[in-house]
Amino acid sequence: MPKAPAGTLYRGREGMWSWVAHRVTGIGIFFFLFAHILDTALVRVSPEAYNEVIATYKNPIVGLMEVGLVAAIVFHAFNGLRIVLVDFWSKGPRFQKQLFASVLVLWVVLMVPFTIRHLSHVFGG
Amino acid sequence: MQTHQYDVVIVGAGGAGMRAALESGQRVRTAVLTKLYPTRSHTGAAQGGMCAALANVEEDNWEWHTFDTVKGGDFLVDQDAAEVMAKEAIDAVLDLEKMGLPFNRTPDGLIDQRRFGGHTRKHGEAAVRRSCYAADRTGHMILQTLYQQCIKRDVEFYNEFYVLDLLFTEVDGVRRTAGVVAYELATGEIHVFRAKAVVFATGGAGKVYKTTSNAHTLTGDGMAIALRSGLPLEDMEFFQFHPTGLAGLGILLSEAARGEGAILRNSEGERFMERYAPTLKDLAPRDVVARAMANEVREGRGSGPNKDYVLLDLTHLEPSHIDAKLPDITEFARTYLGVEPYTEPVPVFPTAHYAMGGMPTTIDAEVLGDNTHVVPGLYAAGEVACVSVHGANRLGTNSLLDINVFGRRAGLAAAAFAEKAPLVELPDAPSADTEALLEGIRDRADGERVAVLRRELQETMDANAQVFRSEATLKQALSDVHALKARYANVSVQDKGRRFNTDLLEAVELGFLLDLAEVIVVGALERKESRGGHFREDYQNRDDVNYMRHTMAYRSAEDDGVRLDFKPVVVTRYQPMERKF
Amino acid sequence: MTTTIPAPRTPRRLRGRTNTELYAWMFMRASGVLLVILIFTHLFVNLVTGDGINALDFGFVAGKWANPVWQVWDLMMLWLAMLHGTNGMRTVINDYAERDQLRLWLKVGLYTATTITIVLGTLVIFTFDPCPPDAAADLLPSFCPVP
Amino acid sequence: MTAAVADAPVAGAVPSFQVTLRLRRFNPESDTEARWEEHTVTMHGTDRVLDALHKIKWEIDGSLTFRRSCAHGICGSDAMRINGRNRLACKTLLKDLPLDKPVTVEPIKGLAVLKDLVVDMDPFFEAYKSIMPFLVTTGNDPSRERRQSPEDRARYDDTTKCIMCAACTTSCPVYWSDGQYFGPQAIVGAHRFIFDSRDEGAEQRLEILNDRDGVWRCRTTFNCTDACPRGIEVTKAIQEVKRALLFRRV
Ligand SMILES: Cc1cc2nc3c(=O)[nH]c(=O)nc-3n(C[C@H](O)[C@H](O)[C@H](O)COP(=O)(O)OP(=O)(O)OC[C@H]3O[C@@H](n4cnc5c(N)ncnc54)[C@H](O)[C@@H]3O)c2cc1C
Ligand code: HEM
Ligand code: SF4
Ligand code: F3S
Ligand code: FES
Repeated sequence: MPKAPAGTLYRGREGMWSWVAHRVTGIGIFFFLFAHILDTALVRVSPEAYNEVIATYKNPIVGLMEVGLVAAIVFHAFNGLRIVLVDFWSKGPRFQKQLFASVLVLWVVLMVPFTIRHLSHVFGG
Repeated sequence: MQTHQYDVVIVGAGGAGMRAALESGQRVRTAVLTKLYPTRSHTGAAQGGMCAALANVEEDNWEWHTFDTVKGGDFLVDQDAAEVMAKEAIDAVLDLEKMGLPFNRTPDGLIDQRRFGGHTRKHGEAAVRRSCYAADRTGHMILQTLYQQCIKRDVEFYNEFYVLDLLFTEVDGVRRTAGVVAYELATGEIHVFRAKAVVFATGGAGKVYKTTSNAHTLTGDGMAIALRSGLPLEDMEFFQFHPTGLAGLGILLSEAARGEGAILRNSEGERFMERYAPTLKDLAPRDVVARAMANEVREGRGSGPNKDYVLLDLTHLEPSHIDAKLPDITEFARTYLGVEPYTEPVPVFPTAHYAMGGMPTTIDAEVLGDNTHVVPGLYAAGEVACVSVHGANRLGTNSLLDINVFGRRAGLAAAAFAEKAPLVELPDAPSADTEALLEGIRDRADGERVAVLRRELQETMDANAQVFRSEATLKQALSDVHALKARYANVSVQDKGRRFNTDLLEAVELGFLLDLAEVIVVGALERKESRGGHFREDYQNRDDVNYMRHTMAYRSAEDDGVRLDFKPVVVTRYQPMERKF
Repeated sequence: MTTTIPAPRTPRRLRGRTNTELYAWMFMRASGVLLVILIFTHLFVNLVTGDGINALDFGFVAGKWANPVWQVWDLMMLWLAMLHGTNGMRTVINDYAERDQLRLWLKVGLYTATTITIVLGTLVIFTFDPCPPDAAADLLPSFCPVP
Repeated sequence: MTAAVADAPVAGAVPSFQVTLRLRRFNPESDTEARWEEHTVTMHGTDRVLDALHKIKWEIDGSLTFRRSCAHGICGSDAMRINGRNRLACKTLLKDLPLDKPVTVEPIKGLAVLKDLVVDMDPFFEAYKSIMPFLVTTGNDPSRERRQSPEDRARYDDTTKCIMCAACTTSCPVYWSDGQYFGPQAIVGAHRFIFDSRDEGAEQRLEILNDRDGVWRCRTTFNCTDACPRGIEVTKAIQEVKRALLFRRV
């Protein structure tokens, strides 16, 4: 059954794109979490097995991916708080765009120092 | 072709149609046929309010309201009908409130009221606050509320069904209503609706003119179908031009703006209405104000690069007051003209607004087939009808009242009729005429474009049959309309399909408009006087001796033209007197 | 006629009166706010303080879990994040999987995976022995008794 | 209307200009799939997208099909996707759009396309009908009006403005996904009654919206609020309904 034929992309604004990003990061984190719990479970197998897997985390490429992961978590977290404000603060809906701007600012403020520090660990260490 | 059978079929789902459906639907099997989804009807565009002598904010009574209606209508009003309307107004408003309509409120929680043109206390002493309103979207709220009640009561709608013909069958020498023929836009299929009673509530015909506050879909279908069925149309030469349309666009800025204190000014900044109507000034009846504005422009005191409009000044009003009371119309000015009403005056000019005339009815909404006899089973209400409560000029807020009072009466009367009357046989080949009409246009390979003819029609009507009319201009209009009718016989459409063929329907609608334009012009030519919305430069005074009478226009069978007859005005309490405001 | 018009969508049916969606919605908010604290601290301790990621190894984890505070901390994180994420994934599935069959199977898969993961994670935290007897001593936290 | 605008004195100041419209067309009687079609027309000053569509229909291709009536943003007939966003064609001034590239016009998303820009509105109206959009009261009607203070009246003022154009519902990503969500308009419709001090049906309406496809599916993407031609704070209304569910009953 054909649906409404696909046209151009809907040009949403802050609200829509923040949701898209929230969803994408949420799903991403969820799959990472599986992996993370499984690898942590290796501590029950043996210290060697665990350390071996953790060693791969210290690989520079994975190190960069970790930055991505943390970026995703931090964005998802702050935007999650924005959603909570939109839900419970009566003026939230009116200020959602400003709130979104704050999310981005906070995200940058946290991510810049973290990235520097983390990459210095990864590459420097 | 499909056939359906109901007790009552209502044509039109604007205020009048749905108000009727609420009454009829509770009593007998009812269907509502509408060419638009109900909430798209033009009742939703009405802004200012609906008046009733509730006396919630100041002393008032229905008798004053009756008087204002009669006087505002320049004594062409049938006074028995006006009295019914003014009396039932109070319950009509209260009924709507009980249905949930969110009227604005006084600090005490009562329905708030405001001033409106021509509504006065003590027979003209001073303006009175009689108009009940919901910000500047009263019509929108009426339409929504009635639609909501229809949902509650499970009224059966046929959306996007265009009624194109009315069916009659002669029983014992009397023409009785048998049903209607409708065209389903989605499929292109023809449906015949057999019914004991039919209510017409198809609204106005503003698209006869170019500059109009009316929707593209207000093409006078109901009136034209009635005319083609041999029924008369009453007082069609009276068309109301609303003073404050956005210049050049026709989009309406409600009279409520002036009710809230806005002032009309000419290019010299003068509040010119003081000269034309010393007492009511900007709140004089619409015909008076529209003429005054047109006159200012004619005498060179218009504003703008072409000096062809005047200004509506709201700048002395508090922005917060404007926001609270007139949010929508100020937004129109911003959106469509880029004018900021807080600080700049808004360019306005009269715009074709309301058809005072229509299908003549009794106060029970029964349609008259001539001066005295009703057509059994046929009813009409709303702008399509002419109970003659508006006479030669409708007062603002009286139309939303009209559709509620007479819509209700039509629903009640139609249901009562259907409860007693038997179903009438359908005529032979009920849809033949409609099919011939449609296929004739659709099958014509090459011909004139609908849009070209329509524009020429609207332009000649604007130029020659608008606020000012004279023998010469009307004759010009008439010959133009005749020429256009001849060319219409050769009109064709590009869309030959069945589904959603709006091209085809626009062609049909143009046919309706042409018929109505002719009736308007012929009526206006014959009426050699000035009264209400009809102003003849060659006969500038009202002539009660010769023209205190309704015009009844029929389509003449011989030459496809218009034949006129006349009907006396019902006068009960008020003798004609000079109108001063 | 060459094409058919798509049929209107199936009429919606109300699915009984439950507050499931309400609670799920509320849980997303509550768990989200808690997770901010839990996860941010977790990330900070694991990735930023000290030598950052380089300090991560068996010993580090064992050292942490010797402290019941961290045990409870990670346990809460595990449960909340998994439930939050699972409920989020359920929403996503509801949105995009339109066929009832597909919806069902995706959810079965999701819930199974979640259950296994949560059970496994919980067991690991509680049955964890920081000083497994047969491990090399240099991999173990310092408080382990030297054999 | 087009011609009227051309003569408009205020338009005198604004020169005419060329506009290319990129239209998404679909004729159920001959097409199996939608296609794009471009037309360039000369327009003037305060012309709107609707005027351009009319010009194409009236002068170039009569088969172009779209709904419209009032032409000033009050009837809700002509919601469509203009340059990727839901707007009313009659309220979107051409001069406010970037005219160096074509203006794309497509049907609103999430409802079946019947022809060109015309979509099947029935599911949309069905959703509205299912939230009991009418005043519910008990007991006998009073003889005069029910009283309501201006403050109580103000509480639901915003949501009374809705013209049911569907711009909101068809801009909602959740609605596109499977069309089972009630959609923002239905919630706006319910809000208008839930917060009306005269109404006694709030409980039932809240119960309906507590459904799996009710308010909880809203992901606060704000497309609805951005799209609403009446400036209704749609998402805010949805949030108020959510909070009413949370705090009044739970
Ligand atoms: C801009 C504007 C502002 C106004 N403001 C006020 C005001 O403040 N106060 C006041 O009292 N009055 C006002 N009026 C006048 C008043 O709104 C109208 O006269 C009144 O609403 C007409 O209602 P109706 O039910 O007769 O017709 P409409 O509401 O126009 O409804 C007509 C119905 O008929 C249907 N229809 C038409 N033709 C066919 C057909 N062939 N087949 C099937 N169905 C058909 C349509 O689908 C529609 O449902 C205003 C009018 C305008 C244009
Ligand atoms: C760090 C703190 C976190 C906060 C504040 C947070 C907040 C939220 C909120 C409020 C929502 C609901 C969004 C909505 O209903 O519109 C949500 C959705 C979601 N979250 Fe989180 N979350 C956090 C961490 C996580 C983690 C760790 C995961 C992964 C396991 C996750 C996965 C998801 C998913 C998949 C969704 C569904 C997205 C959607 O429906 O669009 N979140 N989050
Ligand atoms: S809420 Fe706004 S966008 Fe949605 S239908 Fe109503 S008017 Fe249109
Ligand atoms: S667009 Fe949809 S997700 Fe919510 S905020 Fe509006 S209903
Ligand atoms: S035509 Fe009525 S809203 Fe655009």
